[in-house]
Amino acid sequence: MSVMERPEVVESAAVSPAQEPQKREVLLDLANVSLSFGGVKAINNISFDIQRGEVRAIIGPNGAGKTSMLNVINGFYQPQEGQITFKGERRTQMKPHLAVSQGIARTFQNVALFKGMSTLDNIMTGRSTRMRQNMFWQLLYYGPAQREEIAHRKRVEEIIDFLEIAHIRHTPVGKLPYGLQKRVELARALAMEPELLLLDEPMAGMNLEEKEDMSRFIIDVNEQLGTTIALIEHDMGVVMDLSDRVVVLDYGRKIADGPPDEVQANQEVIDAYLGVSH
Amino acid sequence: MFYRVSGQFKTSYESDMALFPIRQDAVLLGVILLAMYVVFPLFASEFTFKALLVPVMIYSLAAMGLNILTGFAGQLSLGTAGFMGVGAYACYKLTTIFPEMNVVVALLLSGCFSAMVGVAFGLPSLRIKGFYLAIATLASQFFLVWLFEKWAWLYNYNASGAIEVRTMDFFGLVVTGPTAAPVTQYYFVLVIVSLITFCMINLTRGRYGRLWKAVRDMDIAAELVGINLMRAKLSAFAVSSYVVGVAGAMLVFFWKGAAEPNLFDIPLSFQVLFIAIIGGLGSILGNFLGAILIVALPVLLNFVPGLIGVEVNSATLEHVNVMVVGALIVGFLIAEPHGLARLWALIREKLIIWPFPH
Amino acid sequence: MAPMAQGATFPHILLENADLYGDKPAMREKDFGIWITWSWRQVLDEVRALSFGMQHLGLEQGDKVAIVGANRPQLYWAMCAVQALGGVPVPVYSDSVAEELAYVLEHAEVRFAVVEDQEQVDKVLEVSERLPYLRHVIYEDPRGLRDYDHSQLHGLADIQRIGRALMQDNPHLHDEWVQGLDRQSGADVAVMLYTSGTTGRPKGVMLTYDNLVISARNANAFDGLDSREDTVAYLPMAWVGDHVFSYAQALCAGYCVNCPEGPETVLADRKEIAPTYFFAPPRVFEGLLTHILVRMQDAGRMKQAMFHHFLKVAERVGERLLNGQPVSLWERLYYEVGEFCVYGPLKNQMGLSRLKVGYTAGEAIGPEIFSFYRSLGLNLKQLYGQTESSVFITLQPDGEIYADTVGVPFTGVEIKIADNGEVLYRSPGSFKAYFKNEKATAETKTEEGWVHTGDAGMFLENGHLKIIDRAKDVGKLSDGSLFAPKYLENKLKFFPNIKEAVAFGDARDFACAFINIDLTSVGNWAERNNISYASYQELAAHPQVYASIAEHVSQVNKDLAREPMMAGAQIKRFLILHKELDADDGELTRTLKVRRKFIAERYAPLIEALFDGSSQKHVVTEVTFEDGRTGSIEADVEIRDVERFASADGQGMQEAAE
Amino acid sequence: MDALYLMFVDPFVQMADAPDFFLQVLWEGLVSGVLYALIALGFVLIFKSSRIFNFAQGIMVVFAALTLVGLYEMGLPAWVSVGVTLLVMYGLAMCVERVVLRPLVGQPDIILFMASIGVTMFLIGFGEFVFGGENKVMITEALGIPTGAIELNPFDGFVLIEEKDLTAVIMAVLLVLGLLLFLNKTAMGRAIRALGDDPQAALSVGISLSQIWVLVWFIAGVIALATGIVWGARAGVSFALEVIAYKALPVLMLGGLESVAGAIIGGIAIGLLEKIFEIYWGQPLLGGNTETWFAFILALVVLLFRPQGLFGERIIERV
Repeated sequence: MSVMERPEVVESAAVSPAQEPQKREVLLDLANVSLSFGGVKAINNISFDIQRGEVRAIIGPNGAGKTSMLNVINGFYQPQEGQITFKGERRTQMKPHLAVSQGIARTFQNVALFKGMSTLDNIMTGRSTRMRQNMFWQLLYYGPAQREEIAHRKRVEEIIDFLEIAHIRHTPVGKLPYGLQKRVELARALAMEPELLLLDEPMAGMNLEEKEDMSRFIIDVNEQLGTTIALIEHDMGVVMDLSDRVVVLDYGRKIADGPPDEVQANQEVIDAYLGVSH
Repeated sequence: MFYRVSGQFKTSYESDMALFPIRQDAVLLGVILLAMYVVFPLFASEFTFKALLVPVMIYSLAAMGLNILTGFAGQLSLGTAGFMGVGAYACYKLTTIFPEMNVVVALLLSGCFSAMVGVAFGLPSLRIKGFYLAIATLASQFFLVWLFEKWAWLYNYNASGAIEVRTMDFFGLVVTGPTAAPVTQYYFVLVIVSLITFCMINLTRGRYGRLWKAVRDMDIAAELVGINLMRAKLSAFAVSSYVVGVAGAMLVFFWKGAAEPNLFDIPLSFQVLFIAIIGGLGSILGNFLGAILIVALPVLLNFVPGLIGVEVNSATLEHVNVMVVGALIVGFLIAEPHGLARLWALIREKLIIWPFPH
Repeated sequence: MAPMAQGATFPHILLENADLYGDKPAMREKDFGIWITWSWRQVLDEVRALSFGMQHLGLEQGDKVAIVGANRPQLYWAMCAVQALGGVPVPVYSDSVAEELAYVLEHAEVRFAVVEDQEQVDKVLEVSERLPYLRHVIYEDPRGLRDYDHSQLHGLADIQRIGRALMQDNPHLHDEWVQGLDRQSGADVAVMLYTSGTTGRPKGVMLTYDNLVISARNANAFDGLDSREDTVAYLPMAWVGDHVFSYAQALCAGYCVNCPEGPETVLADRKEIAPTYFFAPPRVFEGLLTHILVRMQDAGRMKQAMFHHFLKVAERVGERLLNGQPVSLWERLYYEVGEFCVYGPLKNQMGLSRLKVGYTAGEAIGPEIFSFYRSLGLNLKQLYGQTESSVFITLQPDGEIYADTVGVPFTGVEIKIADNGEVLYRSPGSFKAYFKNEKATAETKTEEGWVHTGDAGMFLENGHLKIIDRAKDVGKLSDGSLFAPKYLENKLKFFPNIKEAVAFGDARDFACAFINIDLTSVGNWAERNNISYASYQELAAHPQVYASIAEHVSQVNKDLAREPMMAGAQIKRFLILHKELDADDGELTRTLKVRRKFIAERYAPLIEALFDGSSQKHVVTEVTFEDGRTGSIEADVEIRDVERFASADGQGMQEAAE
Repeated sequence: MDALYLMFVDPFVQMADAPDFFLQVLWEGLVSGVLYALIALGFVLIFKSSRIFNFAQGIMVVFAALTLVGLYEMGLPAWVSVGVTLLVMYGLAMCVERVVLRPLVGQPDIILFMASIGVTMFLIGFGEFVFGGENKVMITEALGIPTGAIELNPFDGFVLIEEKDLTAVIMAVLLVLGLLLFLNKTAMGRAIRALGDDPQAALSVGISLSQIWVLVWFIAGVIALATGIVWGARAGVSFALEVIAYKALPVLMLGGLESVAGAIIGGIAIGLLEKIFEIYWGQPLLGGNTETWFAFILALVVLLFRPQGLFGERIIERV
């Protein structure tokens, strides 16, 4: 393009957060968290934090306690020991549905969609916590309930557009191929407008093309919506590409924590992975 | 074939989320309503009102209530009749304690009592799941019937132990008791059933419908997307029991005229459950289809022996009826486990894509 | 009927439409699950805001503005906004590769580019060094563009916001804008459309407002189109057809243009809208018909029988009804039964339930396919036109439909046939000139205003024009009879079993043809008849396949014999090619048109064999596989003779097959 | 205070005052409990092998008894009637497998459950259609079941033990022992037991699912016949008996749907407790007839504290 003739007219969009090197706000902090079932320690004295705006990967061999970690973060399991601080507030007893209203949403390792509902309805359930109209208006439907429904439908349609699933809007999710189900699940999580998004193996069981799509969406979510993401993933290539920082678990302990390349070179991490048959 | 969806495009979410996004459905409903409100009252006989139309309406409503709980929220209940009984007894007590109370008000209020009882018996659903819960609902069934029998205050210490509906009027029009005209009662039932159906359709297609279905399909996931399980389940119990209670009150007030406790025993629960299942779980329409089938079947069976020239006594006919219903249930479950509503959905789908086969 | 707008330029007409039609829908776009609708008033508001915004960015009279993207309302608005400022929009094929895009943008000297999304932004930025005039790029969809350098890149909505703010600050702006419009005249260039051109670089066809407005108004009058119509905008915006159907005619008649959600949802979206005015190239109609027949094959016997029975009824009655010919009451009633059971539902499935008039053009459409649609009661017609003529040269008037002609000269169009058979026309729609290409202009448009179409054609007795072939392809057999290869090939291709055909015969003694069978269609047939085959090659060489193709060819000959000018060029010998013609091997263009010359060179031995009378020929052919590797296949290709027929007037071929 | 006394003190005073009567109550409760346990056992077997919550189990009891008596009334000798009834039960098992299970395999639980209710209805209708709807008397004597009574005199009191009840208990114990032997010692039995946990492994033994289903439903039929005989001997044979079928349900809640031991222990516990409650609390305080609901409420309360039932494993929910 040639030389500019006029001064810039439109305020240019803010620079991507990824380009800011300085220290950022800690969104979630886990301190000395332990969790056990019966006598089995699933998580053993683990501490790490998640900073606002980053993509944080949690990796480790099978049975390392990764999913348990997510379950602790969103209140599905109560850790026996340790402190969890979210948005600067220390959390005590907590129910999963409250985690959602505080701004934590997640997807699941094995797709956990509502099989009897359409894609649209599935995503709409993600808006449940934000819907206010009471039973009376719901019975009448027309009026406040309808207005609310439409307002949320608009939000959901934006997400549908964002994740490019418009063509399956009215398909029952049970009939969708696996890759798309994963995407619908992501859509449902996004519908909760979370500040922290937990993704449990978002690319498990996908082919290369689907993985690429999903990676793109995760980056888009992080960059365009500014959502902080914590993800568990087995595909090392994906982890290295996507994440800003990586924490490595093994047998419920934390064995490494840091930028991807650093973690990749860590001897203990290599050992842990080699110890697991591949 | 009849369905020509081409050209029916939506320019707003209001129209996209309308009750009948496809025009032909609305037309069809219009025709049905016309038949119900105009044609039947003009031509139906007293027998038709008493033996077919009113029972179909009332059973449909009861099944609808059950369907909210079982079909939408996934909580299997075997105790429907007990809650119907609560509605009936509540309505009876209300109209005797407050004789001036309008019968419609009493009817709609009595649902509140069954809703409360329903919530109380729904509390275990927070901890108990699946078949265990189904059996637990039987507890309410047996306990409530026992209560209707033993708590004489409920039936105003009648020597017979039964409740009898006195003659009541609605702004001068006699609507209950032996002197009420069947067509009046029919209209009453029809209007109330229409209203409640409208409300239930609204409820199930909106936020509550989604809450319930989410709990039904996967309750853990529902909790993790922020749904308060207690609220979702108990609301299902409350709404379901309310509707069931009103159906129970109508059963006594606009149809039977009197009731003994054992009317609300387990066979009625099963009758309603059959209707819901044969009609189709998770469907509002299905309740009506199921009720038509279950109510019409014995009436039709009555005619069969006459048609083929065989004399059969009424007891045998009764036995055959039970047998046929049993066989029908199994047959239906095999042919279309998702009920008549699904069958209609499939037919409708076929009509929409006609002439293509799929 | 409401009065029509009278303005001379599109912005004028828009201004009038906003008054005339106000809140009636002007545009719809399927987005976020519903058809978002803009009324004429809203469109005016959007266009005006965009116009001010672009003016603020520095758009001046005479500036060329590239429009790149799929059919989005915003891009149509951009065209109008540019025109309102005296600029010239240059729609560009959005699927063109960067190199082609660069050429057009460079040649057109565009100063602005209004593009759809990130993909197009990337393409434009990639070639921006070659575009010295380009100042600003405006995008519609901001997705993925957040981190781009925004010094010369702007969101369309942002530009509109600036425009609206300016309008608010300056109440006189609107009046100034209208005054600006009044300074323009119908003779100004409205748009520049680049024709793809089979040879050489694309040429920029300059069409004036008069060209477009008069043509559009005539066309609307011709078919009685008014503000109640709906059309679907799904063909490339850079193509003159879309420009006329979705822009010029829509503005002039005040009807609503509907933009589908995306290319993959066109079918579903068309079904929802059910357009009343619809254009599609023949291949779309062919595809639809095949789709219908394939889907019906899975139906039960009863249903199939009913379906085909009623199609037969339609064949007998439908077209006569449509043409207003006498039909007995019984037949009429029976046709209504068919309408209920079959035709109505079929039209519903195709999204053509509300069709008032449909057009097809560009290539010849198979007569069976054409009459199939017409027999269902769809008023499908053919037209003949090109970019240089603002589309319309000839059209078929209602009631005068012949499958093999393209209709009578359009309102205000004069046509003459040159000695070599080429069709020339002179019309209010004929273009002003090619941009920066006087040589080409002079070659195409004579001093008197006659434009060379490059097509050979003839007028039939009924006054309808029949197009035979590209003028330059038409040749003569050695006995002097006319040989029009494409005409023969099209006739062959109307058979579903034949996918591609290449005819040879110029300066030869007789005509011959290469045939490519349609693997889907013939494969289906083979499956039903338990004929197993491992490859295209094997299936192509199967004697039964040969037999059925030979039947097709002789059927074509029979048809040809009935046509006085064509009877001499019946096909004497043919062969089924041992491989499918492939764009990867250079045998087809990327738009899947046959590259005759290349094929003639590549398969020279086969052509020789066709003409020297041998019955078999061994060949080795190089092929390129999908992954880019090359290899070769060899085969013994059988050559067959076909029966030929005496022409209708008793002359021509006497000798039977050898 | 009176109420509190009546509820919390008086019943125990009564028990201590008349220990012989208490023993009698216990015995009655035990006999019912054993029968509940038998029916529950039929449920458990079927649930383990085919994941069907077989509502028809109770009706099979009545159907078997009705068939037996009906056949006898038609003139067949008693023991021949038993044999034929067994054949009928086998036929029933085959029909259920062919007509219900096979077409519905893989459907959601609730559908199978509904199907079993359908079977229940059908059996009621069919039984009444063939053998008539009126009450019948069990052919106790013809089968050689003793009808006398044994008097015991513990605590200087008086306890009456009817011999047919004793027979019932003995028969039940023998039946359970035989069943346990079958389940634990034979390949078929082990396959059935394994079916619940690991269908693939069970099938690898070489027994087809259909065979297992037929067998299990037949065993359930045999149990039903035995139950029908002894219960019929006590209460007569009619479809009013189906009430006892419902009694097996709280037993299942307590004992767990898949636990054989749970069914036995739960059945006896419920038999005992509901009898005691009825005699010492129900009749004096609540107007009696509390047996219709007591078991359910008891099971409900227990489940509220232990959702997995008395014999279930603690469930850890995973996502």
